[in-house]
Order: sequence, then structure tokens, then C-alpha cells
Amino acid sequence: MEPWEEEGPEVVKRFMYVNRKAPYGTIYALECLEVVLIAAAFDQDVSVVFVDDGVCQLKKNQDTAAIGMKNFSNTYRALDDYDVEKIYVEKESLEERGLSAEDLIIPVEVVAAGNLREIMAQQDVVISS
Amino acid sequence: MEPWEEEGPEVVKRFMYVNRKAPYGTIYALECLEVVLIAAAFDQDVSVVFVDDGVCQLKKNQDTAAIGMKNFSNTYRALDDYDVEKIYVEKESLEERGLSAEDLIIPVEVVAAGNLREIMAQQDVVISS
Amino acid sequence: MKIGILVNEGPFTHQASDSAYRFAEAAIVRGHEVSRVFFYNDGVFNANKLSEPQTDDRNLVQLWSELGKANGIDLVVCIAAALRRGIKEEVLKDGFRISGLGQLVEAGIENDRLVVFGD
Amino acid sequence: MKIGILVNEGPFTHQASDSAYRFAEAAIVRGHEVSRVFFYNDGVFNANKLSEPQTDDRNLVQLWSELGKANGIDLVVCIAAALRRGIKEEVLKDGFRISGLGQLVEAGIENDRLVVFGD
Amino acid sequence: MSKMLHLINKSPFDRNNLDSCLRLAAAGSSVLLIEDGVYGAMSKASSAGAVSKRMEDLTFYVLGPDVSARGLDDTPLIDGINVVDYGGFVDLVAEHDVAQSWL
Amino acid sequence: MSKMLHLINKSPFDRNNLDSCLRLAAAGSSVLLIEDGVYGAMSKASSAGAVSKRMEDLTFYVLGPDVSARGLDDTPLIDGINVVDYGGFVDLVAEHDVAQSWL
Repeated sequence: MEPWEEEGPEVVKRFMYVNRKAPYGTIYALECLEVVLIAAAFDQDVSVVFVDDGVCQLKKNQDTAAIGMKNFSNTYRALDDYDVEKIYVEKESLEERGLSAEDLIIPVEVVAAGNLREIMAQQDVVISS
Repeated sequence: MEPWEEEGPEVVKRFMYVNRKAPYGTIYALECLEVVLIAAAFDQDVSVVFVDDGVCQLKKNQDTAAIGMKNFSNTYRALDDYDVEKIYVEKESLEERGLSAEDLIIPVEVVAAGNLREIMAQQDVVISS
Repeated sequence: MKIGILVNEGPFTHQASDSAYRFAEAAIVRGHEVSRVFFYNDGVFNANKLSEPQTDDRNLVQLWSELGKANGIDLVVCIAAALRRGIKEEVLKDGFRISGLGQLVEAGIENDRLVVFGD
Repeated sequence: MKIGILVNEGPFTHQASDSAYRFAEAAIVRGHEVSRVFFYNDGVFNANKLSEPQTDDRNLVQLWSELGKANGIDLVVCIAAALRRGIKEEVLKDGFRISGLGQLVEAGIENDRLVVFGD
Repeated sequence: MSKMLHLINKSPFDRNNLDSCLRLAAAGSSVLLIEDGVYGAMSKASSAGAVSKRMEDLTFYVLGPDVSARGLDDTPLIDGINVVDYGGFVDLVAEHDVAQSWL
Repeated sequence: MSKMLHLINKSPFDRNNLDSCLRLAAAGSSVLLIEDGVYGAMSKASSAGAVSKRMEDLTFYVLGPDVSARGLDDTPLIDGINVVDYGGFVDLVAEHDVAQSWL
């Protein structure tokens, strides 16, 4: 029996959505965000992680006018409205790219790899895209 | 005017097909091979290059029975029947993977990066997949 | 054990759908229940009934459809991903159904494990 | 100058088709002739007329079709790649045609440049 | 703490998936190499040192069918990597609390 | 010798495309970074040293629309990289004998 099964009918699982890919070059960033916004309605414990090139999804000042693709970066701001508050960005990935929390479009929790290890190991479901 | 235009109606261009991807994980190896076999019928100057994980396409003893995918490695043997004889494998890519020419399913010309630079720079059309 | 599967790539271009299929088959042989396979991103192409591989190649659209019917697996194609990629009822292989992303989250909630296959 | 283009990925999942489209448009503006665009690998999905993006998103299937018709570009979908992926005449957008891989080699021979967009 | 099974399906020669996993996998987890990820099991792989280094606190597996498909049955693998088939893959998923794919 | 234009569309943080191109591009060639390849133009990129080293015998370009899309207009680029738009991309293709995409 799993821990949550003791809680009766209202199962709450810890869902983590992991983003490792840059935006626009592929659609994974956008389609993962679409899942997270739906997931927010399910009363589960949702967290979203950005590591490696995934941190680039949150870079400020994206302007897609000249590539003709939809700029979806403002949609990350909606995460707060949907009560998705656990947003983790790996410190090492940010630093490797010369970025800091001030460069990001939303407030996030910047965590070192050692801490992210612990957070990742506390999940019940991990969805990558 | 390009050099070949002086040769009159029988234009012969140097076509190079570049393979940088491992087989089976993606279809690019197979679909590139399909292009090369068609290209062979066009009386152009065809060469095929394997670099990086592309060299793994030619590894001997592939057995796909348990993954349920078609083993197309024997088809590389047909390149010779189609008079595609310029088959280059980068030495550095082979060595990095602990492989040598004896591990490959067909005879190839193993060339060092420095020489491959020259060969690549002599092409008229380069097709990657 | 109840297992859910997420497939993010179409047949042929990436091995993801092949791996997911072999995994699902093996799970059933081991006595587990594969309750749902959710097809997202390019995974929606696994439901295209017009797919016609060469006769000596595997046909994943057919294989998924048969595996689903024989074992009561709910094969769900994401409607948002499918619409933009042109996978609609008129080309949908039997055994698949089109539904919302909520079905993926549900698969995460209701199964003991969710295994993701992608690029 | 005569330019040929090879597109190896479908719309949406990779930027390849977007980049190829913007490049083709710019080439025409610069006075070049884009004689043929060959769609290979998952690129064949660019010809799926059932594709229905959200209304505020670009529709590459439509865009390619219009650009092709307005500028006499030969939009060729590879038959071998298309068959296995289920792109057939019944879902083919107008302005595209299905033909063999020889058309790609020909594009390499007959154009001054061939530019490849893929993953 | 959940016991994690990490899935790697990309070649370490070409992509950073395995590197990232090795950086972020908690002690006691397992790593299963599948598809092009099996190149990471070659003793000559660029990442072999990093894998060996984490043999102490992680358990490594490789999917045999993907090894055979790529003609690597005769190629030396890193010492201590366990070979499983699809049935073994299923068992690993069942024995661990969570499967995480490093896409 | 053909004058080559090398096209890179992958992030050097994630993939080896730029590395391979830098190893195999003949002197006198040009390199254009597009799509996710534009991350290779960041002065902080892991590959920045290798790029700078080949500034002597290669010419580097980056596609501005892809830089702007990714919010990198305010981010320092490697000294000596030229920014072009799609029209400039077309001009580069026309000015070089062959375009080679490092997929």
C-alpha cells in the first residue's frame, strides 16, 4: 500500500514536470506548459522543474515577431493564477548560461543540484517532455 | 557560371550524404540510405560520410529481432552494387567509440578529420539527415 | 500493478513508440494491467490509420490497436496535440479515442506507475 | 539564383519548417527563384490538410500551399516517407504533390543551391 | 524518499541526458539505458568514467535488445552494468516507486 | 575548393553539432547559428572558447530573429559574431558555394 492510499478517496500525488529543452527550437516547452495548466485543475501537488536548456524557457524579453511563432512566455505568468507555486530552477544550469534569477520572467526558487536531487526523489509521478 | 556548366548538358555534381546519427534510435540512418540508393541511379559523383554516432550505423552483428524493427544494416552492402564507392568514416569518431575498420559491415575509407575537412570542402551539394 | 504509459513521438522517426509497445507487451505478459496509453506531442501520429509501412516492416498503428483491443487498454490521443497535427476522427484508427489532457493527469493519479517514452 | 530546399521535419514539433518557410520567403523577396521544396522524413506532415492550429498560431500547411501557388514553387512530398506516415492523396493539401526521392536528387542537380532544414 | 528508476534513451556522445541524470539522481536510485542510451554502457563511452564513479551509490542497467540491435553484443561494456530484457525493464519499473525519463 | 556555409541549429549545451562542425569546417568557411543554435553565440556558452579559437580562419554569423525570439537581445554575444536577418541568411547562401546543415 502506498502512503496516499491511507488518505482515503482524496488521493493527492506529487507530480513533477521536468523541462530540459529550449523554447521554439522544439514544441516540447509549449506542450509541457499546456499539460501543467490542465494538471493544476486536478488538486494534486504540482511542481515544475527547469534544468539544462529548460531554464531558457523562462528568459525575459522573448520577442518572436520575426520568426512568426507564437510567443508563449507570458503564459508562465499564469502558473501563479493556477496556484502552481513550486517552480524550481537549477542553479548550475542558470550559471552555466550566464543567467540569474533576475533574467527570468517569473519568480522561481533557484536550487542547487544537491537540493534538486532531494526534491526530485520525493515525487510520485515525473512527466518529462 | 559554375565549373560544371562548361561541361554541357551532362552535368555531374559532387553529392555528399552526411550521417551523424545512430541507427534505430531514430529513422534518419535508414531514410538517408534510401536516398543514397536512389541517388546512385543519377550518374552523379556520390560520396557518403559517417561521423560522430553515424559510424555506429556500420557496426557489424546488428540483430534487431528483439526490438521488432527491420535490420537494414545489410543494405549498406548494396552500395557497392550501386557503384557507390566513396564511403568515408572519420577516424576520430571511430576511435572515440573504441571501434576500428574491422568492426564495420562494409569496407570503408577511414579518414582523419583533417582530410575529411578537405573532402567535405570539395562538394557541390551536401545532404544531411 | 496498474501501469500507465505516455508516448511523445510518432511511429518510425523515433524509437519511442516501439519501446513503449515492447514494454507494454512485456508488462502484460508479467501479469500487470496496462490501463491507459496516452499519446501526446507527435505521439498522436500513432493513431493515423492511413499509415502504410512496407510489408516487411512493423506496423505500429495496427499493433497498438490490436494490443489495446485484446487487453482492454484505453488508447487516448490528445485532442490539442492532434488538432494542430491534423489527426482527426476521419483518420483515427479503431481502438483509439481522442480526448483531453486531463486523461494524462488522470493516468498519473490512477496508476501505480507512469512510464514516459519520448525524444 | 535557383534555390532548392529540403525540409526534414513536420510543422510544430521542430522549428525546421518555420525556418525553411521564412528562408524561402526572404529568398523570393531578394529576387531568387525557389524552384522546389522537397519534404522528407517527418517533413511530409507539412502537407496534411487536416492540420488545424489554434487561431492565434501560424498555419504552416496553409502558408506553404499559398507561397507555393503564388511563386510557382514545386512542393514535393516524398512518397516512401509519406506512405509509412499515412500522408496520402486524401489528406494532401492543394499545392503539394507526392512523388519519388529522385525529385530530391534532381533538386540538387538543377538548383544552384540546396538548403537543408531538419532536426 | 521514492526509489527512482531513471531512463536514459540518448547517446552520451551526442547529448547531455546521461550527464544531467548522473548529476541529479539521488543515491540509491537506479539507471536503465535504453534505445540510443545503450551507447552509454560501452566501456569506451566518454561518460564511462562518470558512470563508474556513481557505481557506488547507483545501480546501472542496460536493455539487452537495444544492445543487440546496435551490434554491441561483442563490445566491452562497463563493469558492473546489468543487462535486462523487456521483462526485466517491467520488473525494474515495478520494483522502483517512480520512473523518470530524461528526455 | 567550394566556399562552405555551415548551418548549426542545435544548442551547444545539449548537443555536439557545433563541436563537430568546428572540428570539420575547412579554413575560409562560414558558420551561421540558427534556431537553438543561437545559444552557441552567447559569450557564456561552453563552446565559446572553441568558437573564438576558430575566429581566425572562419567567419561566424547568428540569425537575429532567433536571438530575439529567445530573449537574448540583452545577452552578451561572443565578440566578432555578425548578426543577420533572414535576408542576410539568403545572401550568405548565395555568396557561398555550398550550404551544409549539421543535423
